[in-house]
Amino acid sequence: MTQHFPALLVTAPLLCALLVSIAGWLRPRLCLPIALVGLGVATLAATGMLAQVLTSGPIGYRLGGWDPPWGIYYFLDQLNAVVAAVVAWVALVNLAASHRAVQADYEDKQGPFYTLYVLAVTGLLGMVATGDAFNLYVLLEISSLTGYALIGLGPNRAPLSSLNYLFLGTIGASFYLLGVGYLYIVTGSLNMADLAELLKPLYGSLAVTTAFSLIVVGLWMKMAFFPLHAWLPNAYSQAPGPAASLLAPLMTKVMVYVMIRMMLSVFTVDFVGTQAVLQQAVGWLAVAAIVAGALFALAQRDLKRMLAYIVVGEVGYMVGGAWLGNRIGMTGAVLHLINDAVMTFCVFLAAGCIFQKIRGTAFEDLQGLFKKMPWTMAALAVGALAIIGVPPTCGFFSKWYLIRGGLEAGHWGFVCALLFSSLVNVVLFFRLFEIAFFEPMAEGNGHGDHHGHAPAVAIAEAPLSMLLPLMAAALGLVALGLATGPLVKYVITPVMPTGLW
Amino acid sequence: MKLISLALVVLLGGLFMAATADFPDWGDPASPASVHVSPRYIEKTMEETSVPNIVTAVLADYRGYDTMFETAVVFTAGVACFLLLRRRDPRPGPERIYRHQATGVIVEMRHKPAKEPAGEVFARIDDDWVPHDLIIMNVCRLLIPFIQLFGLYVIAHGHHSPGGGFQGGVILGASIILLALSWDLRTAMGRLSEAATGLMSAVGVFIYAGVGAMCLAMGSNFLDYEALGPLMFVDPVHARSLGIFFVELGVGLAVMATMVLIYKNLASEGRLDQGL
Amino acid sequence: MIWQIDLAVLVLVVICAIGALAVKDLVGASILFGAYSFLMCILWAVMGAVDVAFTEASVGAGVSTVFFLAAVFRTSRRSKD
Amino acid sequence: MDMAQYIPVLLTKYNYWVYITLMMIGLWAMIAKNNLVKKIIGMSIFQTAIILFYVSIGAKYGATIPILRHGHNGAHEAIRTVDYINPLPHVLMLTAIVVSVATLGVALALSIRIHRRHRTLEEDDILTQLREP
Amino acid sequence: MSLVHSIVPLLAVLVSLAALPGIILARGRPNLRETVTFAAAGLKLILVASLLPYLLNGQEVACDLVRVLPGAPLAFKVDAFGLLFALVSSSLWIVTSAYSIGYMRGLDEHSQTRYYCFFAVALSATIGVAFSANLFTLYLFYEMLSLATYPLVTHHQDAEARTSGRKYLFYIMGTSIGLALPAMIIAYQQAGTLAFSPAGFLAGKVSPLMAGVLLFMFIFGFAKAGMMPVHSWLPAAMVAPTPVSALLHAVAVVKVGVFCILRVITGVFGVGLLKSLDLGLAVAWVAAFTIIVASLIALSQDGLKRRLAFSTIGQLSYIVLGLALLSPKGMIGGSLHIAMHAFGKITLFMCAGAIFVATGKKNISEMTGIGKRMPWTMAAFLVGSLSVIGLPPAGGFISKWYLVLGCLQAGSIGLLVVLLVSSLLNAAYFLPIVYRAYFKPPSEAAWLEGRHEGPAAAWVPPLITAACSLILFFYPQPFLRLAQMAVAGLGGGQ
Repeated sequence: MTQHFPALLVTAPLLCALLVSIAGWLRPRLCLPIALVGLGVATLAATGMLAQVLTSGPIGYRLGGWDPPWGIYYFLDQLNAVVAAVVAWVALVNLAASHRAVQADYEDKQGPFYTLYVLAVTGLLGMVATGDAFNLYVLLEISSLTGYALIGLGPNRAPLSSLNYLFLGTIGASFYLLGVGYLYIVTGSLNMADLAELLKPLYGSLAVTTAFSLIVVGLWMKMAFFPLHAWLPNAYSQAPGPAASLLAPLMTKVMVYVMIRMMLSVFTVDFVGTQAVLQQAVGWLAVAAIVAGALFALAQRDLKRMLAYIVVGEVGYMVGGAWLGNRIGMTGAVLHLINDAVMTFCVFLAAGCIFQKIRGTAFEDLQGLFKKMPWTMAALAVGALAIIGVPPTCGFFSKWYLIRGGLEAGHWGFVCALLFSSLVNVVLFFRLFEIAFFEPMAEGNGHGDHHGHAPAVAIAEAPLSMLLPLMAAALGLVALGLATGPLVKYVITPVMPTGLW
Repeated sequence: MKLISLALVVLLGGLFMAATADFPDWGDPASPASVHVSPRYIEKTMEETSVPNIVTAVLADYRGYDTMFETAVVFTAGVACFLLLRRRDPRPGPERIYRHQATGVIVEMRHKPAKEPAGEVFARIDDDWVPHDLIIMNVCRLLIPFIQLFGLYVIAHGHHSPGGGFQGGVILGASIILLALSWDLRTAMGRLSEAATGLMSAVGVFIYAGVGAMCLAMGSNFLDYEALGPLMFVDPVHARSLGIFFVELGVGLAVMATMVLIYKNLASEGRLDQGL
Repeated sequence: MIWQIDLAVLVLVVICAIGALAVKDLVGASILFGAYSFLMCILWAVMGAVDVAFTEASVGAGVSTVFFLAAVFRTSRRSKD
Repeated sequence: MDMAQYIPVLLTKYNYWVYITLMMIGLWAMIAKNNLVKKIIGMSIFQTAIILFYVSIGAKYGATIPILRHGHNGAHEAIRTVDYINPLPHVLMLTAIVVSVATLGVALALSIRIHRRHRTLEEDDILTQLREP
Repeated sequence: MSLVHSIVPLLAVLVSLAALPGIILARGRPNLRETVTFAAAGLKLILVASLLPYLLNGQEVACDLVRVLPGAPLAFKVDAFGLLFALVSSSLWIVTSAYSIGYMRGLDEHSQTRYYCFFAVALSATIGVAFSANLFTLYLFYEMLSLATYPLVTHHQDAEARTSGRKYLFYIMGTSIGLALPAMIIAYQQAGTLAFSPAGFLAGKVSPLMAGVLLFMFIFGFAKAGMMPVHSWLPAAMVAPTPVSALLHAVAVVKVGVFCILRVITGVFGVGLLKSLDLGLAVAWVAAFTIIVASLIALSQDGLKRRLAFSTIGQLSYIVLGLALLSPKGMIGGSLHIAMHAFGKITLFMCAGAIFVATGKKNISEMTGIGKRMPWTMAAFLVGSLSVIGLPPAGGFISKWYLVLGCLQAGSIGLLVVLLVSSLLNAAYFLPIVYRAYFKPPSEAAWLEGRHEGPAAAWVPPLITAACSLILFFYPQPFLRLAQMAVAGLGGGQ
């Protein structure tokens, strides 16, 4: 069975999504268990594959039994395997936490909700695993469509945000498709490895450069890279909790993964290296993304919106790191891709818990939360530390590599932007914590109640089914941080191409 | 805004056009696209899958995995429309309007009747009801079976002629939509209930993925139809042909049901009681 | 392949596209979009992509147009631009 | 069908240019139009133009549709690649058409949801409504 | 110097973290909770002290944990400097815990469980800093300490606490992320490692300009050391409950800052490198400037805790000055002053707290004649101030003596003058308090009737630390020995 892990990774959730849909019509109570089974199998497969890849090298899988350039081929090296594992785990843990929120808001639509949820994960996992440029497009559309629907389900202006996301997302996906079309015209192939070989003699051609730009710009739209980020803050802050904590951490990260995959495995660093002007421009765009993300986040008075803008900034980190053009920067980008998935997940899940309890995430709603929801806030604090980049949480280490990459490349703007964004993140989160820590005492006397214990505010913690996953995510941040050494050594270094110094 | 976007778009278009300079000439048989991967499909399809329609063979076999997700995309859209639009709260305003069939007198009921008036005497009609055109109603009623038959033909004959699961499925779905258009939504719903469309769209994709999983269970790679040969007592090449047929059936089912599902939800704003 | 037909259809396609976007009545726009899809379908048939043409005829010109009409029917027919 | 030699060299790429024009029309509508349904029409035009572009990749002068001529007795004539149009772009574009109709469905569903709330589909009106709750 | 691998340093760091669940679980029963705190504190001191024999035998204790970054694993290494600092902080934790009980219960403070929790975390971080084997581990615990002390500083949760908390974080986190972190990464980029070595891991790997820039980035980056101009968080942080001020702002936090600078000077750059570039002198003059200015400001403060805070800023710069002299005697004096000042200053802070608990007075001008009401407390205060001024028979004399010797050894008369002048200033801002307490007739006698020291837990601990200060004058051996060994170790590395 182990040789079929790549197929299981994607098809198990697909099959279970269909079963969830059927169960939604017949036995709605079975939806969540089936979805859990589906993602559980996918997680097992992803983890097993990671182990396999680490012990015996990359694995390939011929779907339909056809050989690579003709059939669709899955190729999993360390990079895919680890991203797939992260995606699967985050999706699974988030699903486990979603029960209460879905029941509260969409009880009569559990079936379709979980169906789309699992389908979204299917698409994401497929994009990570696939080695075929067109197959990637189809999977991209699956996860995008589910994303539009899940986001559009939210209240208030969510449908409009979602429709805007749909427009931009469609433009992005179409650009990607067009780019693949350009590549197909000049090479005649769709398989990534095959493309890499066929493109080598064509590096000077304008068509290839255009194809590359189209693909990259298309992906930027999907990952909300500044200045194409406008859809993200509205969409992610309006989405229902479980959807936000699925899409915000994973969607952008998987798009970054695809970009890195394109840069490393299809166009190769030799080609990217020739695009010096583009490289410079992207470097500064990344700086702008980081700074703009930080400044916009500062202007927000709502936790979810603030987090959404932080995501915009984080995308700048990864794109910038990947385009620095050196090994350390790329390592940082990949590492941050993994770390950011988990830390964004942690903070969005915490925001979901808060929303679940107090039905709002505006700053003024958060007063006294440290008393009311100590564990949730503790997890949020850990997530915040990771985003700020305080050791031993994982955010520090990826930032470490990114800054080193910036130094190595002599890109001082990038280094300064990273530090600036860290500082702004300190302000952002401690402003928030200050509100959550201080407000309720303002009306009372300075020394609080004169009994030492017996808290003034009743503790109203999020339900255990949300709290446990949240704790797992928070602990994961520290564990991931401490695992940086092996992660870089065994997972990231082997996939760095030799052309990258 | 408009001017800026116009300038942007013109600029972009110029860039794209410039890039076409490096393309092979339009229709050039020696272009890379025509000589690298595709020759194998043209030359080997017949002997490997015994399907003369190369597009069908590539669609459902060589790149069958894509097509599975393509079906899943349709399914996703159906579920998405349902999730976004479907609502069960009753429509505000006049509850229900009935028409006395014999006299044409229209009755408005303020409260939901405990029992639906008998269909023969009273027929329920839409708020904005206009008398249906007899010719249209009856011509469509006559046409629909033929449309459906054609749809089935398109699915079944996809191996040999243009067509296949998608086209056939859409045609089948369109026949139901035509019914809804020419009669009314409730009639169409009577033929194909909501739960039926929902289940059929899932089952359709499930057939596709299930065939793939079956191959997996037989110890072969996912969607490698050759593995099904022993089950159906045919040689591998025919197994491929039959496998393609099965998945096309699944696609047809899923697409038909999904198209109807999307239409129903769009046309009735998710209430499924009355619509276009 | 007859290039004169090809060219004529191409021009018509562009006209339909512009028309669909310019008409203020959304039902008209939907119908023009249907025409656009149908011309597209002809174009593909001319190019020999019969399967694609078939799909576009049923999906693009058929179902899509109905979807547009249904949505317009359920929302508003007038458009400011 | 031996037309290739009669076609002026100038025209070898005009198809591509028309496709790109169509694409840009769609893209412009998506960016600049105010009505949401118009934007969606623009999106469909954009997607269709890309599909057109792809399909034309497969075009081959002097070739016929990609359905093999075959006899029922199993005796095939020799199959030559140049005789048949490249089927792969067709396959890909079947997928893309389906994707575009799926996207269309979701987009229309979203716009109905928006209309349900704001009673209008003009983006500027909706934004005004959102600004003054 | 031979290395011994042992898990003890890790345990010493973790023991107070391990106490957290106990403290939280026992939150409903204060006595049990405080017992847990005491047990952890005692265990910690025992664990730290158990490392002393190794050091005295000339061995160093190492404990590698995780290889997180190549050349910069999460690792502990206990050398003489580290042990010196760890001993000071862990022994003072016990005293402060006792004092906390008196103070917090005496004032009926809210959220005591949270208070003890973060106290424990802060102590873990302090020991972690002391035992760090490389700059990365040091930075990790440094940040951990910053974060753990924030809830302590803002314990009162009122508007004033909020303003101070903001200031505290702004300075501490701002400088550590904005200056220390990039400096660390640049250093790593240059050297490929972050492990402290007696000769300095940057030695021979950086250009003079780079070295200078990095040095100042580090010195101002570790803002906990309170070097001007990044000092103003310290007086602001005095809004915290007094035990916090006592332990953290006289001992743990500020000393961690100074200790970081010590590591930067000795382990990152190395004495040799700094000497060859004359950078030591530059740092020394920054420190000297801070000493004088801080002492002058202290003179003008009326709030007792604020005066103590500015005094701390000055005294910290003594330590930096001693280290920056780069002469063996000066460095001994500097590191010894870590211990001596800790015992002296904690006494003073605890006295201030005891006065507040017993009388509710915060300002010096209100304390006229208080010596009659609280003779023991004020006696302890006297000893503490003697130690901080550097007069016999208190421990502070010893360290100042070495500092003076160090100045002479380095041949820097200017700095010597600074030292002496500032000592005079120290006397000028401390002794009037004592004078006012004992010898000035109280203006309003009402609240001074009879002797009433307040809860024993509030005034006994300062007496103990005051006694320690006295003892350290006569028997400075453990600390002096460690300081000498540490400096000798550096000499060996040169």
